[in-house]
Amino acid sequence: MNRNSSMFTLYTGLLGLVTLAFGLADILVWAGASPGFSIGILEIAGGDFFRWAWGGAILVFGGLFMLGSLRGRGTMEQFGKIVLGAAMIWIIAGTDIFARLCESIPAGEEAPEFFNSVAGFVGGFAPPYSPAILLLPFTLGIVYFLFNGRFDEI
Amino acid sequence: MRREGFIVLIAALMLCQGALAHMPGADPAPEADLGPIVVLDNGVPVEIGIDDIAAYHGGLEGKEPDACICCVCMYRVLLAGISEVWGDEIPERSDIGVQSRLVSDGALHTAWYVTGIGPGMDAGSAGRLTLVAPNGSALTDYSTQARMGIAKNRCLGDYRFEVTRLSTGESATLTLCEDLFPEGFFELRRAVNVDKTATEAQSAEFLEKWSFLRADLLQKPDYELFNEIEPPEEEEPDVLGGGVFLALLCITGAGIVLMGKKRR
Amino acid sequence: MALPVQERWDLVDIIARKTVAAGAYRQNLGDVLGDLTVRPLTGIPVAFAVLYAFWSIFSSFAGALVTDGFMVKVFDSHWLPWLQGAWSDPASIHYFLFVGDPLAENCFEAFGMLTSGLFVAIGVVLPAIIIFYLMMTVLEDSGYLPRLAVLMDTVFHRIGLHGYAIVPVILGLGCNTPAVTATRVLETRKQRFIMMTLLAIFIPCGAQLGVMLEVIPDAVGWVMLFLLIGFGIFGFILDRIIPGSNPEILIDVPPYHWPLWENVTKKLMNRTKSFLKDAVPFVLFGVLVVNVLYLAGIIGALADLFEPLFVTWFGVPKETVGPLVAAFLRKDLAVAQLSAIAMTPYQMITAVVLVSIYFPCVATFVVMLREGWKELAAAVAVLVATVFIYGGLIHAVGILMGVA
Amino acid sequence: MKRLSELEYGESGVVREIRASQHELNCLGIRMKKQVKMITRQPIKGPVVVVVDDMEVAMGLDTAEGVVIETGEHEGS
Amino acid sequence: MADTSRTVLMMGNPNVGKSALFNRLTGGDAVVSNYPGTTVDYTKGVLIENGQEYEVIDAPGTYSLEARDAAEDVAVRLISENPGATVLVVLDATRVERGLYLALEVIERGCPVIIALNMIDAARERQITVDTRVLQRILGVPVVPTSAVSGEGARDLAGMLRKAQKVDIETVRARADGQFDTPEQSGGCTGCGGC
Repeated sequence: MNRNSSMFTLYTGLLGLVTLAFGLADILVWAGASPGFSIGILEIAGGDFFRWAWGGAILVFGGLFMLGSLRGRGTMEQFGKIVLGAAMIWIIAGTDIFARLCESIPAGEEAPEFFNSVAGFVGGFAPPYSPAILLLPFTLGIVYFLFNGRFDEI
Repeated sequence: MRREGFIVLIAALMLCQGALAHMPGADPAPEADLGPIVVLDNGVPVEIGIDDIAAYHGGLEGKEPDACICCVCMYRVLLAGISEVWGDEIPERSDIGVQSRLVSDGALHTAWYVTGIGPGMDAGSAGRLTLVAPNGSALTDYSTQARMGIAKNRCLGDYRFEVTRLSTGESATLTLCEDLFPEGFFELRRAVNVDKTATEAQSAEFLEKWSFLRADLLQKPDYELFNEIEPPEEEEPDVLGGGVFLALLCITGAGIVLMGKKRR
Repeated sequence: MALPVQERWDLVDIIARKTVAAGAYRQNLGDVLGDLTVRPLTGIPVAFAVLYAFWSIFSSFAGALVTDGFMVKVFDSHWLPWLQGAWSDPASIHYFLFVGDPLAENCFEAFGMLTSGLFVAIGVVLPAIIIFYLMMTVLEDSGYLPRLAVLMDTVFHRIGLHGYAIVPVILGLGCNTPAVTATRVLETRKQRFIMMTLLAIFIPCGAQLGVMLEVIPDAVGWVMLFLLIGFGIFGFILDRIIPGSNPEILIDVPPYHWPLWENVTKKLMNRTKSFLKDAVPFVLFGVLVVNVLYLAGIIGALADLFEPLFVTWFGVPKETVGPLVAAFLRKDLAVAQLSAIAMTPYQMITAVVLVSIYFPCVATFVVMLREGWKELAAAVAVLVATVFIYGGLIHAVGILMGVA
Repeated sequence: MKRLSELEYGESGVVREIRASQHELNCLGIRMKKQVKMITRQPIKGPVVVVVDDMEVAMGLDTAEGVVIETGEHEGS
Repeated sequence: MADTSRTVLMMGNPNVGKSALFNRLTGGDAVVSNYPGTTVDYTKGVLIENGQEYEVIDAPGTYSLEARDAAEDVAVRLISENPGATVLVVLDATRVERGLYLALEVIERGCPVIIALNMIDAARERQITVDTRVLQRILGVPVVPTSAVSGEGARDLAGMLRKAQKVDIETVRARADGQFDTPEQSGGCTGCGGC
């Protein structure tokens, strides 16, 4: 149990740090530190205030919540903070995926038909992805704990 | 060169502008989202936008800044030609060679301004501009009269350009697509600008078609302007990448739902 | 036969003691999250995240998917050409009223009752309303709204309201008519009056939001910012000048629970239905009336009359008078009309803010009348003053920033 | 003895006196001898949120100042 | 409103699920939310039970009959305007005390009263048990546990509507103090949950 707990702490700590870093990167790119970049399947486009400055700030808070959970003892409250931090990631990633979904269903303004081809639709979900979407698989650990009620053991 | 340019300038100012220049009564040019032409002037990058060209051309004509069809056309030629020949590199001014069968003032001024040949510019770092007669031979007489003679019978074939990288000899030929020009454009042009036999209705019609053409030149993508430039490949959607993502999403989603159900 | 209050409570205590047994209650995750989302340090970021999600989903769904993806195509490349071809006699009055401009290439600029009117109502506003009410329903059924109310109370208490005013405000972002009725959750007449007036003036309805998102997506942020600032400033002023008390918030904060699917869909259906019933006739009718006014030359006369005010005081072109008259019938449509007028971005922002703070739509008027005609008259007076002052203020800000 | 508004986060106590808007507070479960626990105080004179009988109640700061609490490990009613 | 005896007025604290219960009873579509004060106007619906037609009115939530805001005012006005109506007081099983206060006030007004102990499932989840039988005995009115969310008890409630009782508050007090008035209770079963 003890080992489990320290593993989980390490995991949330790392996740929190990465989230925080990604959030800061979003804001910095928006602020003009870089014209936007894309490494592998990661892309930070910058430009749009709403998506990158506001959305980035939410990621920053998500990271801070997770890091904040490392301090203190109250187990439920700690786990609540972790869940809240993960929820911030879910919100950003969820809206990003939803936006892709909404954009890839219609065929586009030029095309005469209404619906996109299947290939076009599936292709709409191709990489690169925003940082929040990339963080998504790493929050699965939290989901696992959420469903198993294991937070008592932390 | 500079002296010659100067003479041409004065000639242009003095002579009738019928065949060559401005379009009186035309609307202001529509907004265009064109990137600047970037060239190196002795190693220093210079950005040239369509507004700079318009100001220069207008200035040489002693008028308001004016982006006429010929300016816009040459601007697009240089923009497209440079990217064809140099790719992502930024050309040195002196390395740019331009051949043009379009001999109007607008085209001439634009090419001057970009290659650095024009009056008031550093001849040391200038590129090379060759005007070409309809028969294919290089024009030797750049005087306005000589050019006007050619310009009288302007036709589609005159919109033929070649941009050359002088240091390597690489070059790209660009010709304008036929369907850009409204029907009867050249006949109208001749009637209105050269022969001056046009009725008022014809003038109005020409003005409208002229504005239309300029808007197209300003706004259409390269591949719709030039025969030589292929439209960009319809970007093949990355079905594999998207598919992997969707599959992962569905599997995880289903897993989470199942886990939630089981727990209940 | 009535007991004194205290005795009644004593009786309650006795009965409760005999009937209710509470086992050891274990706090669950929902409770912890409930606490965390109401604490300022964690709650405010969460509120921002919720707002982000709200707006992002709203614009993805209503903007990208339904309106741009399908409705624009349906209306511009199928409905409009068909109507223009099928309707006889392009020079006639009925053509002008119903189809509008025979040369128009899209439904936004045709301004006929069956072109712009129908497009705005069905193509733009309806999807915006549906997605708005869906999210709003999920938000309220989960129990987040009271927590937002607590977080907002700090601000709202300064402008003579209390946090619970967030309910009519959020409802008002959908449609002002149910929001006016919802002001009944506020306690004193002063609070209700302030809320109603601010609602009518500074809260753009879902219809308007949808159209703004469609025609001036870049300026929406600025418009909202100006409205928000105006909401604060004028709320503060109204709180100072209106007599009456401003009781504090005192509410239950219910625990979170999952929204029930059937409840959400049912509520969504109801709200959408009542919106269709109230709004669509107004949009269609509004276009008709505006077209008739144009034909009768009344709009031209009004434009001449108000030109000095609009041009010098608000700094917007005189063509905006027409849309402002139309705004009385339907604000969303007015925004669509404004988009067709050539002006600078700042003028556009000013004009759209003016439309928003200008008269509420007729439907809102009717509901406000139901809440009391004296309040309505006072609200109109406040409104006229506000339009004048705030419009000038925005112009002044623009001059100071060098953009007007 | 403390005012309700002066409780620390997570601190609990027993209601001893309600000075203002007694009826409204009673209706929301804040009554004499009830155990209350502070959840949060909003900054800049914002409202406070307390738990009574496992139910959260939010109230304005002035209201909370009118409630007198006896802290320490006392049993509620 | 010609025959007020067939009118059922639903009263209760805010956010105890009155509207949801109303929908269960009448198949109507009152608006329901998880925050107090959703219903600010009343909604009417019709319930037919055993051939008897009831007009059901869903009043805005109120903590007491001394109105605090305009919505509560609507509720208080409703009870004054329908003097003969059966009042269905909806209690939240997790917060019985608060609801009881309102219930007592309504009883004191001399209305025929029936009590729905709503959100009983939430109470179970929170391990709160309410002894319905004792509550019924003390108050002398039918008490029906319901859950508007799952629909539990809604039919029972409809069947019990005709058994609503007028009670004297003094007898309630007496019974609460321990003096159960047995003969009256055991004789005619007024619909206690025990039968």
